[in-house]
Amino acid sequence: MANDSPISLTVELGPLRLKNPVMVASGTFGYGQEYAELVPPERLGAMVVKGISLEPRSGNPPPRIWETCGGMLNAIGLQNVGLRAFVEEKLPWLNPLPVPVIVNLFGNTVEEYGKLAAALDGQEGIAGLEINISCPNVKAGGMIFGSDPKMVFQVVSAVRSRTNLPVITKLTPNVTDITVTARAAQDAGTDILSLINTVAGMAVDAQTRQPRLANVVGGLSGPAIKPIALRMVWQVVQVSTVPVIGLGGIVSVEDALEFLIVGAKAIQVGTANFINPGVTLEIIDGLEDYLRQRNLEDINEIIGTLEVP
Amino acid sequence: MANDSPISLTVELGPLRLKNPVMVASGTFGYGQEYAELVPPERLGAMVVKGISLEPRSGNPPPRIWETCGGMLNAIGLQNVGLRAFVEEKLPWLNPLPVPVIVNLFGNTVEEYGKLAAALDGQEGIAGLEINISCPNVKAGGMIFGSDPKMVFQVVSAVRSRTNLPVITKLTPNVTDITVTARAAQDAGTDILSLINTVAGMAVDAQTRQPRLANVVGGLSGPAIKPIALRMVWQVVQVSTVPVIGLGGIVSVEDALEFLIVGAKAIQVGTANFINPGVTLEIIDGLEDYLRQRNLEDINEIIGTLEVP
Amino acid sequence: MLLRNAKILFNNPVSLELYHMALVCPDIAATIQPGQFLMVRIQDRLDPLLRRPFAVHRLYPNDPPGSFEMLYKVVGRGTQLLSNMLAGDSVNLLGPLGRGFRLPEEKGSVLMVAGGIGIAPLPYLAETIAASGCKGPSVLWFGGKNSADLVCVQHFNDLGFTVQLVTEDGSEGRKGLVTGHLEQWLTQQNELPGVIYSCGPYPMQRSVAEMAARLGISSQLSMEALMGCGVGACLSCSLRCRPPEGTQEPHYANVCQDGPVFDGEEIVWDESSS
Amino acid sequence: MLLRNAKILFNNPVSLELYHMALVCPDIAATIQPGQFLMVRIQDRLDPLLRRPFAVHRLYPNDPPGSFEMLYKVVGRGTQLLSNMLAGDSVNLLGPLGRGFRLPEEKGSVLMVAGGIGIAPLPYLAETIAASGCKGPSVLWFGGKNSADLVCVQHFNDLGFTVQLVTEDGSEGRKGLVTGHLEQWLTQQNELPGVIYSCGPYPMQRSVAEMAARLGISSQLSMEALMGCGVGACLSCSLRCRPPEGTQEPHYANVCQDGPVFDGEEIVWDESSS
Ligand SMILES: Cc1cc2nc3c(=O)[nH]c(=O)nc-3n(C[C@H](O)[C@H](O)[C@H](O)COP(=O)(O)OP(=O)(O)OC[C@H]3O[C@@H](n4cnc5c(N)ncnc54)[C@H](O)[C@@H]3O)c2cc1C
Ligand SMILES: Cc1cc2nc3c(=O)[nH]c(=O)nc-3n(C[C@H](O)[C@H](O)[C@H](O)COP(=O)(O)OP(=O)(O)OC[C@H]3O[C@@H](n4cnc5c(N)ncnc54)[C@H](O)[C@@H]3O)c2cc1C
Ligand SMILES: Cc1cc2nc3c(=O)[nH]c(=O)nc-3n(C[C@H](O)[C@H](O)[C@H](O)COP(=O)(O)O)c2cc1C
Ligand SMILES: Cc1cc2nc3c(=O)[nH]c(=O)nc-3n(C[C@H](O)[C@H](O)[C@H](O)COP(=O)(O)O)c2cc1C
Ligand code: FES
Ligand code: FES
Repeated sequence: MANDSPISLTVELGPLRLKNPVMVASGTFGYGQEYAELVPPERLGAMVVKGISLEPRSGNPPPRIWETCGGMLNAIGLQNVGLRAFVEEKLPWLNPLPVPVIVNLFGNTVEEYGKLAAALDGQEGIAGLEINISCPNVKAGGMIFGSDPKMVFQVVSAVRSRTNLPVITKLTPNVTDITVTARAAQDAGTDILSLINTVAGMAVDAQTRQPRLANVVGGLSGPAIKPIALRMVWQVVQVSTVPVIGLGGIVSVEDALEFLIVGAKAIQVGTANFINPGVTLEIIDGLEDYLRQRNLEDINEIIGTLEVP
Repeated sequence: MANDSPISLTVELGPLRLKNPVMVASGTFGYGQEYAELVPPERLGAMVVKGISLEPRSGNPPPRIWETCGGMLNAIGLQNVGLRAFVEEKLPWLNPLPVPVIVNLFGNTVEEYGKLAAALDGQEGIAGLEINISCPNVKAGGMIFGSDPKMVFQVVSAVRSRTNLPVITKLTPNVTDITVTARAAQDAGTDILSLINTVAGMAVDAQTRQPRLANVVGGLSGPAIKPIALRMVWQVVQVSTVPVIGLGGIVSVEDALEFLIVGAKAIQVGTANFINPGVTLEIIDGLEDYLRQRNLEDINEIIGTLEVP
Repeated sequence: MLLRNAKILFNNPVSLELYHMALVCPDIAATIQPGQFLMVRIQDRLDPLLRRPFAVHRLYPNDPPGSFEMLYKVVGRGTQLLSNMLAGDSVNLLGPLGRGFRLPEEKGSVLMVAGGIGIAPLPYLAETIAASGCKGPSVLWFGGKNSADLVCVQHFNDLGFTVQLVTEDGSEGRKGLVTGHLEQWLTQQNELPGVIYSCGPYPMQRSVAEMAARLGISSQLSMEALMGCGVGACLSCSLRCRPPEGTQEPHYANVCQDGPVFDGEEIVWDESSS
Repeated sequence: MLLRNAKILFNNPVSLELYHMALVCPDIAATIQPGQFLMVRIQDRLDPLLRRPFAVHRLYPNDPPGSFEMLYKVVGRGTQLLSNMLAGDSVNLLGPLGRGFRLPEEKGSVLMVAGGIGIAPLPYLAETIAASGCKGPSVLWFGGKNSADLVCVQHFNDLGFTVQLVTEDGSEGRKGLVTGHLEQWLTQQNELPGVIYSCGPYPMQRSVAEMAARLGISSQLSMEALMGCGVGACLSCSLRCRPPEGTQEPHYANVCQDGPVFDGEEIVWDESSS
């Protein structure tokens, strides 16, 4: 546990200042209430809540998840209560919490992203918006927004122009060159980049010859994807002029440190919350211990210090 | 073990006929000699040998591998004995084996691919060529051939026009849409597609703050990537007119079946050879058992039978 | 909701595939209700990655204090690993989770239906009902593939239950599916039970719910789903339920949070048997 | 090369981090040479994924027949898991692998140098040399961080070795690094040893090789590398060696196949201490 040492875990991500770099990832922590008995929200650097859309969405039929070696596939289908219920039912609980709340959002069209941003801009208790661009663009025949730099630019511009809140763009790993979409988001005015979202994957039941997910394809998360995530964060950090949040497969303080060392200013923990709900607290304490053991006082002395031979 | 049942595991991949669909993947089985005491080469459907280039290559400095959760990163740097030593020293041992030997090849330029194909075309004891397009194109500033459909087309065309051997094109997963590169290879006349090669990844030692691999970035293989590989094979099978070989993370007969069920005509086993050198034999026997339990006689009754709801 | 390491008191095979595991965890034992469940982390490892959901089978408040028992069936990697654990080892528990069974309101008669490992949560429920002073006649209909599935019957006898056994292969009790015999039996009763509690495979649950609806009996079904978190955070454990008035879209409840116990009438049954 | 399940006879801590594990595997025991190694699959699981390389520490042809011992240090996940295994459990072995030590040609004197867990392969080598009838004086220089590292010294004494101990903290024997004291000692000897066998951390191996070269003694060093396959198939265990005559490119040998034992002169030493 933190003792009264002079150690500072504070990080600044452009307009966003966090008391520590440990956030929880969208879709893996509900609206914070679900884990509140075990993880006091105020301990966290920030909390990203489940992605919301303009209208409520019922999501995909089950089965929606499948466990794989070191990972899990999910195809929740973006089930969410929708903007109105979020503002009326969830925000009043979130608002008074002494933790920055980031709202993850997604739309079926560029316009929907813009509308969501505008609607949330006025709300109290929101510290920032995270744009989930790993969603099918209904106008472009279901193609994923996040894989086309032009669409990324449009979506981020639409959000940027409708809000004064800090804007985080969350990149999908399912692209040839993630620095291209990172640049597009940057050019459109994102304040921060976060990566990675899940990697598209699939599993089959060899006995029944049916897909394990009703949706056939789902998103792979968990420790299996950590090497992929870390590589992409490192690539983006090298070309990006805005701060980067790293995530994908983090389950321990060592994992978190790897992302910080390659240059992420903060990290998010997703799937690991399911396995070990106390993991974020352990990481926060572990970062302090790491600094203390090295006689360092500030987490920023670690960030971006990878020694490439 | 196989008994004298009427079960047939024979598969036809265009011009390539294999007595069973279980191959070993390039770079994970040496030249077959290394495992010959444990795995009689003649039991295998086919053997893909370590990738060769025109000139010998000394590879990357160590460390070259790192274990991750459910996977391993490698950055061997394409170390190989080169065309001449391969033909003079390795082929004489491989030639008499009663197993189809596939030579995996790669170049630094399109011309090098063509030259290699031409040089191998005349050799005895080669059942086919597998083009590794996951290599940096020195002329295009080190960009990976396999991520650009135009370069894929050029490389495959160069090989195709210089050989009468069956040509397999091995696709990289590090692309936005693998069906695009699959189509490019097909348009250039590949007989067969194989996928996936490794997924680019990275790991860091949080204690020393150095990358785990001297090359910083490496290729992720092993069970961690299986869901990604299976999804890509399924995507390619749906649009491809040529047979597909599936690989990536296969460690068991269930894994192999998943690939066959989504439509791969054959599979390759890579990293699993290191963990369990007997794995290919277990998979071959396991496929027979699977058919026998279902009163089926031919592995082709399983291939491509995924029941999508 | 608590997160606790709990020591294994014993982990004994009951039949080829079934194990009793007793654990000590006083503060979970003090609060968990019949039908609620725990998410168990099998070991301190990342493969298998996810926790596994299990019910409390029996509670032993005093023997030793704060101990309870799970009954589990070895079906895959996780339960295989669980079965290898030894007395003295620990597992990590997250719980109590979900909404359990509601106790019968009137002191009427109680019917329980179990299919296979679906027996797991029922002894604790039966004991709780007995302890609550319910005096009505109680019946358990218990079906299995064969006689090896039909465990802890004596315990229900001791609690005053009439136990009706059914096996698919006829190796014990009546032969066939439990739901077939149950329906026949129900139609022969003068007085219908006040409530049906049921736990078992999806097709059985469906039959029970439809039978209960036809006969106008209320049913409480403990349902299963693949679970990521167990606490309502990940939305993976969906069960299709009746949508709120006025909406058309399919409505998915979270088994982990809105259940695992559902009223039969809430559920929209699926053609597939997943 | 064999692939075998081998039963654990015992798995005992020697010090805080060091364990002796005895295994029975007659056909591997019958063929493995000093300095060769085994790739051990820790358990039937995918995490950790890769096998781990270990040397044979001692061979017990008769007690029981075909048994041998490994000495290992707990440094990470794999060895941690290994240390949890119990007598009666099995591990899966791939081996014998690699090229071991060449026995001394003349019956001259033998010098062995060990750093920390580098002691592991030397008792089996020492016994084999002794059994081959070598009568020359034998010396072991053994360095560790502290006295807890200096295990199985008595055994070398019994084989007639003069044992010189060095610890970094001075808790036993001389204080400092083994290579410093060794060099001083060597320069004081009237007769130099015929061969140096050495196993230990990279910087120590480097010092030993350079020292041997300066003094004109041949050295055989057992080297370590991260390994994928252990059999020469994956090319991950590279060690930079002197290129064949006439070539310029860096030349990498496979530690698993061309080693693990290398002549000191073959190796091109790296500035880093990886
Ligand atoms: C609320 C609840 C209570 C349960 N109580 C018990 C109990 O008391 N005793 C008991 O034996 N079983 C119980 N189950 C079922 C038990 O959770 C599964 O049998 C177990 O998770 C299988 O794990 P595995 O690794 O052995 O199987 P695998 O098939 O290898 O597991 C693969 C994945 O599927 C999931 N899974 C597989 N079968 C089921 C299932 N039937 N229900 C939910 N998830 C499943 C696993 O959790 C895992 O994520 C309960 C399930 C739920 C939802
Ligand atoms: C030929 C050879 C013989 C060896 N003999 C012995 C022995 O008899 N006793 C003993 O205690 N150790 C020996 N080692 C070292 C031993 O293999 C490592 O300590 C062990 O692999 C560490 O595994 P881990 O999972 O505990 O460590 P981790 O650090 O968690 O392992 C991570 C990865 O690094 C590899 N690794 C870590 N340290 C080493 C190392 N020093 N050498 C090679 N790979 C390493 C692991 O195999 C694994 O792939 C030998 C190494 C080699 C190459
Ligand atoms: C069940 C589940 C639901 C998710 N929902 C969302 C979401 O609504 N919006 C979003 O941007 N990402 C979502 N994600 C992705 C995660 O936020 C995260 O990017 C990903 O899981 C990788 O991190 P991890 O490996 O730590 O889980 C979801 C992930 C999971 C596992
Ligand atoms: C050590 C190693 C070396 C490899 N070398 C080659 C190679 O030379 N050519 C090639 O096409 N693929 C090479 N691969 C990729 C494999 O053939 C295979 O595509 C990949 O490992 C995924 O399969 P797996 O998960 O079963 O290992 C190599 C993989 C590994 C692990
Ligand atoms: S298991 Fe996560 S919401 Fe139910
Ligand atoms: S470990 Fe594979 S070649 Fe040496």
